[in-house]
Amino acid sequence: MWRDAALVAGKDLRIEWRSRVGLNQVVPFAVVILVLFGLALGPSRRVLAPATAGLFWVAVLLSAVLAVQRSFAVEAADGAGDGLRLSGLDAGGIFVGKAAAVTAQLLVLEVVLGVVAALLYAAHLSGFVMLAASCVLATAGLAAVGTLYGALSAGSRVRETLLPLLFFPLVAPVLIAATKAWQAGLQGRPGSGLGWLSVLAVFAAAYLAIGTVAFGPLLEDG
Amino acid sequence: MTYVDAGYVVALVALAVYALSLVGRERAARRRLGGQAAHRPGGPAARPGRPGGRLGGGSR
Amino acid sequence: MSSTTANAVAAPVPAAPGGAGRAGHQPRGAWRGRLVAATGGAALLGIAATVWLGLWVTPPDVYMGNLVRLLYIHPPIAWVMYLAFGLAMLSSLGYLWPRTRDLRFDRLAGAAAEVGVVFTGLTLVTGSLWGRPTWGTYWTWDPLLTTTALLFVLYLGYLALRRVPGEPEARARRAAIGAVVAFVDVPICYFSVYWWRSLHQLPSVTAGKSYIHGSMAWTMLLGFVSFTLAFVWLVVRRYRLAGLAQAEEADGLALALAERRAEGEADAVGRPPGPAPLVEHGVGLR
Amino acid sequence: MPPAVRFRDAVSLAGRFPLLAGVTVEVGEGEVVHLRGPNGAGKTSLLRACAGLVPIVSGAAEVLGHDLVGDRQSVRREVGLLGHRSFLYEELSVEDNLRFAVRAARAPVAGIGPALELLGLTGRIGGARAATLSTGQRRRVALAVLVARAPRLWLLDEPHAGLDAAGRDVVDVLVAEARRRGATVLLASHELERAATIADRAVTIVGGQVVAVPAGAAPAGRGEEPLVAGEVAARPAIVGEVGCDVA
Repeated sequence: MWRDAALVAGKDLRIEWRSRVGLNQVVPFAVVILVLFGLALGPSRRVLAPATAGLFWVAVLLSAVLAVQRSFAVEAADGAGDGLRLSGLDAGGIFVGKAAAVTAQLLVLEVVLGVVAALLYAAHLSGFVMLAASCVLATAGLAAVGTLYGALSAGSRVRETLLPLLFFPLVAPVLIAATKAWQAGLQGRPGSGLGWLSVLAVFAAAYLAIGTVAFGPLLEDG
Repeated sequence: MTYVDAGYVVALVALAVYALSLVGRERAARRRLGGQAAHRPGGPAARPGRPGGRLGGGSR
Repeated sequence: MSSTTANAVAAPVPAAPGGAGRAGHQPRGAWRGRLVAATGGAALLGIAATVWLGLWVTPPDVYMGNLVRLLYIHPPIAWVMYLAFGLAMLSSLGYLWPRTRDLRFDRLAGAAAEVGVVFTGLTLVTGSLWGRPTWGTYWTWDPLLTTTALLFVLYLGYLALRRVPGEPEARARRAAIGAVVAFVDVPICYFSVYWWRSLHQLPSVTAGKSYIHGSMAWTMLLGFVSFTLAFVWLVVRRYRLAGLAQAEEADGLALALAERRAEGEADAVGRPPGPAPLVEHGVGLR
Repeated sequence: MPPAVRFRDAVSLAGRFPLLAGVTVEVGEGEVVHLRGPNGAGKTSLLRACAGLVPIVSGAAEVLGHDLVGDRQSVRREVGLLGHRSFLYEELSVEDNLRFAVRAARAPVAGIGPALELLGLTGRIGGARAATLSTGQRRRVALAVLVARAPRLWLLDEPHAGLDAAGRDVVDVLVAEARRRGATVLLASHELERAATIADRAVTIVGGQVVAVPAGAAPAGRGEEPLVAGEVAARPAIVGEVGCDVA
């Protein structure tokens, strides 16, 4: 299974690297969202700086949907989805691989976005370990849920609207916990964010486990 | 009308509407399935205005 | 898996008259129909009695005044909500478990979830109608309220997922996984919102402990019982409707199968002999 | 030897539409069988069912010893399907596509080079992105995947379509070569004459059912070694060609 996961993740990342859709479209999209938040909330630093963590994570959530949709659009082209089923790869491995690829892409996006947010909202990126740890755990959870729901809605004609409807309510705990952890980090008291890290870890672990088990039946739907 | 009254009205009306819609949809489905439902023993659906209807009427 | 698939294809065809997926035994069906009707009637009487007792008979509360009267419907409705989602979860697991895989579990899960969404909406509405006079606001970010609101959108998504067209087995599997995924989120959601709230240091907004008069306790109990009966009745009716919808689908399927075979027989050169039971099946139905 | 493919009254559905309406067919190990029939008769569905892509909802179906009714996954590593679409990732190069498919199927990576060579995909085209390929080239890549994977059962859906004359000859060579290695081939094709020259016998599908098995098309003892040897010997030209190409 791990071998298959590595194979799929490598394939997805290679596709992303070749096409650069993530770099050329998703990252600018996320930056635009940060700018729009700034415009909506006004230029006051006193408003923007405390809201940085929340706005950052909302932007990540919105981008995550795009990344997941992209990840499954790649499989839908030229019958490649059938190819994936025919390939004889372990379904759990495919799930872990795709989730890992989405995680890697989102982490790159978060680095860029974090810098932009710090510049735009005049926030200090202190408590770096806290920020990085919450990013990794939160993103793993987002990618797991996203991949699961991406496969769940992939076959349908309404996937563009169905995926966000399923995805956003479910990741509410991630939004809360990641925002809180970031606030703790940004305010220079990372210790108070440890509880939130554990929420993120539980979330990621739960959905990675469910996805590994449930992905096989889901793939067979197509 | 007080908040309490409003709460009761909303709850009962919503439940009544939902129950009636279920009964209506079931009857429509049986009609679409044709005469096959004819020999079905008189389930509550076969009789008009059964519990669903009364739930609506009896809420007040 | 495929043997149950075969059942799913074949079974509803003769079962079509039964509606709920079970045909045959007329006495049993009648008995069952009467039981459902009795449940509906009891629920109706119970709710009517709860309303009468709640609005006119019971005394106003010492602290809450007349607002206490919402106590007779709001908690029972919220209880039914949890009951519904619990039932949806259990029957989804029943579907996913290979040994009990049966489309009836899928229909039950769908029915329970839909009724659950209705009750979740009512929980939110009655809750905020209670909150306005009590706390001075329709909405607070109380953990229970927030989780309930998330539950509402979560299961709206689940119902949307159920409506995505597809082969019945595939649809059922998707829906069952969706239900499990959604249900696992509920406790995580509750705890994260709870912590989130407690960090804000705002006062808890759960109802204050007040003295409950004897008649009040009985009325509340009656509320719980009758709303639960109403839930049972609604779920049974919704389940039966789903059964009818499936029978309709199976009906079309038998027709399609017969047509497809006629296409083959039209220019069959020398069809290999041998029984093709489904042909007779399909033709017999028409 | 058990048959490579055995279907009995197999029914398969797409939503409410019966793709297969009770197929009964048997193909021996090492046989090359031509599936024919009008459009929409169920040829493609039968091939996809053999690959475990389409669920069998009633009847019995067994492919290479795997019971498709119980488990559709395990058969997939042993069959190779050439479908209407070529299962390629647009952004990846031809070689990357091939490498991913071969490693996923746990086939030896060493087979990639010879496969590319056999299908004339060496040189610059090997590094080209799949999105830039023509239809014919895409099919060649898809065929190269099959060659490199060396499945026990080849499922070819209109393999000649979209290929030029040279490409069509390559397909015939590949089929003969697969047979020489003992693989079974199921081939759906509208090109009756061409298919007749490479297949041992034909099976006709209409309306999701096998309607006739012309007894004359397959001499007695179908699927057993002597027959295959005889058949191959009857077409020495092709065998010779294959020998050259592969060696």
